Amino acid sequence: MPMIAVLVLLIAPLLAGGLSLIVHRSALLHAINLTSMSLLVTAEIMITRTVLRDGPFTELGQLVYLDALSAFILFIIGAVGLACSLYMRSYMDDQVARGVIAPRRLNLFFFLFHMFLLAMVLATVANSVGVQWVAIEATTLATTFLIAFWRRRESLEAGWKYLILCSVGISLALFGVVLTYYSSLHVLGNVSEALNVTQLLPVADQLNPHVLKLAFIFILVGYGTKVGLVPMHSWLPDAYTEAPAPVVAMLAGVLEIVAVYAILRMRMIVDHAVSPSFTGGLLALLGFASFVTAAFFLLIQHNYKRLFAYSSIEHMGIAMIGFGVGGPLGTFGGLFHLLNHAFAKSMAFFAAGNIHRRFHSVEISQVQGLAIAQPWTAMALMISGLALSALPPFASFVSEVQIVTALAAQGVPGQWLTSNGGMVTFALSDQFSSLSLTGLFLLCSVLAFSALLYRITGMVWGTPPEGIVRGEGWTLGHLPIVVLAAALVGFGFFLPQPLRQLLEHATQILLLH
Amino acid sequence: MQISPHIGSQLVDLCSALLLLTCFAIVAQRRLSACVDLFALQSAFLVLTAALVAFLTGNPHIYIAAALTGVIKVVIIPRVLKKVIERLNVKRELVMNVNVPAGLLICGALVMLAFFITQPIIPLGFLLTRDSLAIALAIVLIGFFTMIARQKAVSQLVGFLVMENGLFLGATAATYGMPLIVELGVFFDVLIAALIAGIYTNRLQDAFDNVDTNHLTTLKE
Amino acid sequence: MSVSTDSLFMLFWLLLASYAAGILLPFCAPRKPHIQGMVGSACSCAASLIGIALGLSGLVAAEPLTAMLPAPIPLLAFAIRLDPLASFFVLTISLAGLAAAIYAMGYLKEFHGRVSVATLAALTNGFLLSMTLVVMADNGFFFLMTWELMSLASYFLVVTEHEKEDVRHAGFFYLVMTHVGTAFVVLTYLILFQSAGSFSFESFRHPEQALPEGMKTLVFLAALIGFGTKAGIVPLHGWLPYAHPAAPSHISALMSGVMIKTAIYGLIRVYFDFLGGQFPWWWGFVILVIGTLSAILGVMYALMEHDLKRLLAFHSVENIGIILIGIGAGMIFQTYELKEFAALGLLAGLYHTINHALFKSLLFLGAGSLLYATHTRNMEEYGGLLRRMPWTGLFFLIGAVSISALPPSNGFVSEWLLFQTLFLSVQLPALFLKLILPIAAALLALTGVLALACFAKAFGISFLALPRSAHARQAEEVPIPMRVGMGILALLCVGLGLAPMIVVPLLDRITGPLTGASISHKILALDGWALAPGTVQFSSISPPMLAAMLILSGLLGLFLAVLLGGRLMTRSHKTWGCGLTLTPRMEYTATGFVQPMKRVFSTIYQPTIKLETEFLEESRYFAKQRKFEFHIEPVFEKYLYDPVVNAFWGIADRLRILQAGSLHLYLTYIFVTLVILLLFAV
Amino acid sequence: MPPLIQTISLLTAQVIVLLTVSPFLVGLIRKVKARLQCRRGASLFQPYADLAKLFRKQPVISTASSWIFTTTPYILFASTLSAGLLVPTFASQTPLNFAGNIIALVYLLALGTFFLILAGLDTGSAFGGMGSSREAIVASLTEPAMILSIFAIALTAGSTNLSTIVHKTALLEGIVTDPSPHLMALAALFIVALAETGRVPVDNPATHLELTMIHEAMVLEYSGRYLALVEWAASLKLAVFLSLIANVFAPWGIATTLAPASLGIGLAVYVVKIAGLAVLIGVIECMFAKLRLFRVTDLLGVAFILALLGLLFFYILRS
Repeated sequence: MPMIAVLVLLIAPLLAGGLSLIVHRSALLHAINLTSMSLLVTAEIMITRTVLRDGPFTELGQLVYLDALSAFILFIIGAVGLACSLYMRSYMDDQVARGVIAPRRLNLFFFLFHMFLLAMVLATVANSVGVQWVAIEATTLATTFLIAFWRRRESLEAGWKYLILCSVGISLALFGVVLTYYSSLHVLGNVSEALNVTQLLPVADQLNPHVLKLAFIFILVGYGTKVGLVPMHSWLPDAYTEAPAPVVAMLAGVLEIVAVYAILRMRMIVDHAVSPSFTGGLLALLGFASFVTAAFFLLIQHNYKRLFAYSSIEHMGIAMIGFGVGGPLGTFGGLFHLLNHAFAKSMAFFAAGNIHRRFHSVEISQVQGLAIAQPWTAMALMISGLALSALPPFASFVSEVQIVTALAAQGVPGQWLTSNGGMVTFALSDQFSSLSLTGLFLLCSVLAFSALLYRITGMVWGTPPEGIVRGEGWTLGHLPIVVLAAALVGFGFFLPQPLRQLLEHATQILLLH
Repeated sequence: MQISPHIGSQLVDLCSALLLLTCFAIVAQRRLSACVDLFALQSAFLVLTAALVAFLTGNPHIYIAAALTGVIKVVIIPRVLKKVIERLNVKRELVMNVNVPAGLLICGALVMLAFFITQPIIPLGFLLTRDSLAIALAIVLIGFFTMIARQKAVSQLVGFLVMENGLFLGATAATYGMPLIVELGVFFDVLIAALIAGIYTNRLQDAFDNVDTNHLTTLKE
Repeated sequence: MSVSTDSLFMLFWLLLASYAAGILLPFCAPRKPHIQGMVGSACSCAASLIGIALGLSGLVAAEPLTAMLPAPIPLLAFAIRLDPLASFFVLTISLAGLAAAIYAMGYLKEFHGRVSVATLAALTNGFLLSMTLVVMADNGFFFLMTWELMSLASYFLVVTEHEKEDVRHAGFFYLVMTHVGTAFVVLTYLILFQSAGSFSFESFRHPEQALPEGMKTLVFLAALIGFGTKAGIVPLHGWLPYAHPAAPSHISALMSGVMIKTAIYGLIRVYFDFLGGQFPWWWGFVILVIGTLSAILGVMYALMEHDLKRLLAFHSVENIGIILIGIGAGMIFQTYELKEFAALGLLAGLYHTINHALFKSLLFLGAGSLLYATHTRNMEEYGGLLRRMPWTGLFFLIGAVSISALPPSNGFVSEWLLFQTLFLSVQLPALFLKLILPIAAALLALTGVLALACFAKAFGISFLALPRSAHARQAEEVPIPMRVGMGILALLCVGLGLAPMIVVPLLDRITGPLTGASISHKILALDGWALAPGTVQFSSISPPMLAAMLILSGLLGLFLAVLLGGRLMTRSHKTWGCGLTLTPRMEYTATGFVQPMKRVFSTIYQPTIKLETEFLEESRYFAKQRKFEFHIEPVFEKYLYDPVVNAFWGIADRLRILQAGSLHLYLTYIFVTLVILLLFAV
Repeated sequence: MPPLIQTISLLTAQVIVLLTVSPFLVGLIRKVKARLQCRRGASLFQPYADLAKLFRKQPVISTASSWIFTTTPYILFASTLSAGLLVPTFASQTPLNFAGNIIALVYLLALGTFFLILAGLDTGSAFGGMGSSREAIVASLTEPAMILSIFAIALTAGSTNLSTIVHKTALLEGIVTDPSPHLMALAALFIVALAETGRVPVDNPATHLELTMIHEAMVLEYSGRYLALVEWAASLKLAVFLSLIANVFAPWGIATTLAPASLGIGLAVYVVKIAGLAVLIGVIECMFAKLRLFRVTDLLGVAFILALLGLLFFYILRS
């Protein structure tokens, strides 16, 4: 049974990609897209049930490894992916109708989209760290053209930067993988499974800590580039601004999270050999860097897509702080925050897409009176804005409070500066320093909140400028928005049992069982 | 025939050293086509190293890896790059972000850094490949540095590929090759990446009518 | 008298249910604005009535009602606890809620066709619900959740008329300020969490390891800033005069009347409940000083306002100050173990809390009625409305008398208690405090009289003499529901003024546990007919008696008039206008009325006056027209808010350079990061 | 005599005394001023005649005004009279002692002021508004000084209930221990009294020059019985303040028991005392010119400082 599910996971996108190249009617393309997505989701649900029932398992002869964590990531991929596909229906047709993209290029678009999806699924289910690396690199290659899809100068520039920076980052990650292998050889011998998580985890405590430290740094910097952690984030705002809305929704909603997942997987191994405070410290460091930087950059945004891009950086930072601080609370909060961010952010970009279609501008100053011009979109924008500024009743409020509480209670795990060179040591886990970090956290969240809502309220309220059509009919593209909103509100008050179990098991896994 | 491990390791070290040397050459070289040639040469040395390791350890899949490297990095990619260079008719790197002597100095520093970092973990390595891990890291860093130092898109690509070489050296020399499936994946990715980059340079040329990446600064705060 | 927990629990569920209905039903109702409005208001009426019952029974209940829903998410627990303190605030909220809801039935007509009435009604219910839950919450996380919901709901209500630029600005200003406040509240709870290891209020009361002194101080300051921002203490009051006027009037009434009180609740909860009333003397002193400042500055800025709703908003600042004076004095006494006096101070503060809730809501509703009738908020365009809107006028007058603390109103009683508290400073050991408290009393007196002047202006200019504009001339009395809404509050104002003997014992049930001294039997002299804090010898007052005296001597006056004058006949004639017929332009304007104040207190106002005269061509002796402009310096905006904002903007602006667009730069970032991490972190 | 009857009779007595004495004080002050200005001046009992005449005249109501205008005189009268009932006059133990302490008295007077201000605005004439506005500022400036001086007195007597203060001091408790704070408070309260009752140097009851008048401007539109009530209330206020000062600072001779004899003596002494104070006021009115409105602040500032000093002295002397 799980076997089939896994096969479906891998084959559905592959098949869909292949088909998208040959069929030529957009309706058909969408049909294929939706079918494969829904197949994916069903498979995902089956897998979740299996995982929750009888724990982690491997399939296809050690090639695939699935546990609660990967199931959780798959859940996000499935949910956001499905939402995107629903949204694309109206969006892409509109693009074609307005002649922004030639009809025949739809094939390419959908092909790349499915490849992108496939690569992400693979990266999530892969047992071997190496294969995971290959998959993640593949996501870069698949998306670089999607980002530059509107062959404008800016989009080309954005695509190029994305390609170069991410490839470089990923290569560094590869070196990390090599080092991991290097360390595992001595324990497992020169076997082809020596990179498999299933093989590594049991023996992880025998691996050489020093090599693993090096490996983790390379992996962190490498995949961190993909996540968009400061200071490896520079490609992100450009790419998010230039790419078509559904693509950005996927990038922001899913790709980042897959990359985070890759880092967490590596961390699980490293933590066995090295004290968790090492990895935790690094994660928290980059997390704070991202959070602070993004908070300030949010203040000066005049382009709503860039605004959301920076808010992505911010929230990845917050999640990283959660993981860095660790402990049941921090980790749970981090995972939960990933989910909430995925939903809120994809919603935000759907809204952005609609706005752009109506106002033909990404300048915030050009957009006003959304509540009158596009009530549904206005609602979506407002809700996502509130969720992204972590206000109740939205789930992100809960996760953020969990994270900040963990931070205040435990502080950042200390001594990540004790190096072989005998560097300065300071532990950031006593009451006052953890409080000061909490203060920093709160300050940044207030800044981000003000910046984000200043822009969003500016767009939503008021009266629309002359020559803007008023009113907005209901389309299929609005369905995902409503569903996501409902989910965000719902999760703010109670988590459905399976989801909660999934989260708790994933937390357990990350906490070294 | 049989070579004593000691000599074997000497040989491997020698090859790795040659790789490193070519790196310096690339950093010093201003003419793009020459850079590409040097890259091809470096890849050739890489093939040599891989073959040597394969021969000494006698596990076959390194041969495959070596062969692939030969095909992709010695033949295909340099070809593509040459084509691109001809089409864009950019002969020389007129301006660099870092001038050559300074660049060389920095690279020296990077090599030292690489040795400093890897020194505590070298003893773990196999007898054959004492220092190649350090060298591999050095090459990766130098490649990275080249990408920063050069302005033309093509030379940045070369830098990227040099990084890849370093990685491959690390993979083969230090660990006697990654699991095959991974190797294949990596090669596939590198190939695609190079091709995509090639296409991009063309498009950039069309859009900006030059490939000086310093002009790519419209997107900023 | 005690109430069974079950009945309380049932009431609580009923409350939730009816608010939930109020949130949902308006959308289900047919698409007719007035029906939607009616449905929503009806639900909130019902809910408020239940809330009143709940509050009253909670006050007299033997032991507090506690309920705990299963925690759905780690750390988050829906726990409620209805102790006397909470019940008191539930009662306050529900009273104001009831009036506002009834009022809304008429007032919502103002919005038909302009905004979605259903949303408005639903939000109102949500707002009331969240406020009720805030004071009931028994878990820090849950508290924060409801607290933020409250802010959010009120924000959306404030921007109801978002087409207007100033409304948008007001809304955003409010949103940010309240969020800053929340951040500090979060900090407060996190510090408590550190030593308690849980968010439950019970663990805050009895933490695992005791809170270090430094941490206590931090808690004090964080709570002060956090809740103070919501309460609108000087200098964090900036948002009130913008947000409260912007909202629909019945919402302004709720915000100004009760929402800012939730902050008072928070302060008392943290200081007296969590920290167990153990604090150094300077805490109380700080609160006292802030309270006095807020009171004085609040009323002074109010004097200069001619926008009726802004004026009322500034008076909220004043009254919050007065409440804080009581609490601060209480804290000082608590420090020196003078528990009974502490209880008295706290009691006075709480008494004033509910009084202010009543008369401020009443006044805002009155302002709403004026707005409804004249469609302007500018006092200078009112005038003569007492004849056109007799009921509104009467209710507004009662409100004005109460807020000016004139006998026999409720405001008088609470301020009187406050004065007594301050006079009891004789008993304090420290000379410094012995002197500070009386000075606070003097300033409190000044505040009182300025408030009197301010409301003499507000009422006199708006309701008396001739109409000053066409708006005022066409004004008509407002519909019945609005009058009823105001009437209820007016009655309550009078009632709470005349019946302290009922109120005080109830309040004592709150202050007793908090301060450890029950004082109602001491305060109530002459079987309840008089209040005598300290002793009857020291000071006593009997509001009912005073009322009786006033009425009797009034009658005596009437009797004398009849006795000495015979038939009471009058002749009516136009006011003598020095030979001209009297026109509104001859009347004293609000600006003119406060001109002396402006001159006397010019050091505070820093007024800038601009007078442009345009002369006739023929002669420089005859002015064609004159343009008179006068502004008072917005000190706090200029020297506090703007600099902070600009500082952050500046930093952000300088950071632009990081994202300069050059690929090489970006590569360098990664490179450097890698190298540094390799060097240091390994 | 059963206590209730006793109480009521005492009350009525006090009401009658206050009502009858107060116009006399006004007459007295006028007489003194006239004499000092070398005029013969009107008879001491002129104010009674004025009141009687005014009551008989039919009042004219402005068409612009509302019910506020017509009810204010009654409210004013009521509030002032009630305030009077809290102050001991000839007997140290007023039956309504419990009903309100000195703060209640202050706020009762404030009630009257409030409605008077409204009435001033009600007619719509500029004079009324001007008077109201000035009354407001003067009132707001007197209040702090008043409260502080009251507090200083309360400290020395250990009570804020007037009757208690007077009774104690009359039995020579407290007063002798520390005269200096008492003196300060007395000075402060006296200045406050001048301001509150609208006498020179703060206001001039005799003038009808619009630039200078405060109280007179507010009541400018009143006539007939309304004016009568307002005037009577004004003189009542004067009486209240004078008896306050007289009895609090010099309670000697006041009836501390309810024996008819002592009551008689008390009454006589009381009349003498307040008459003396009235003369003093008359003298002051002749010696000083009215201050400009914006100079009044200085005067009341002085009062405030005096009261504060009184407080300080008290604590320093006690500790």
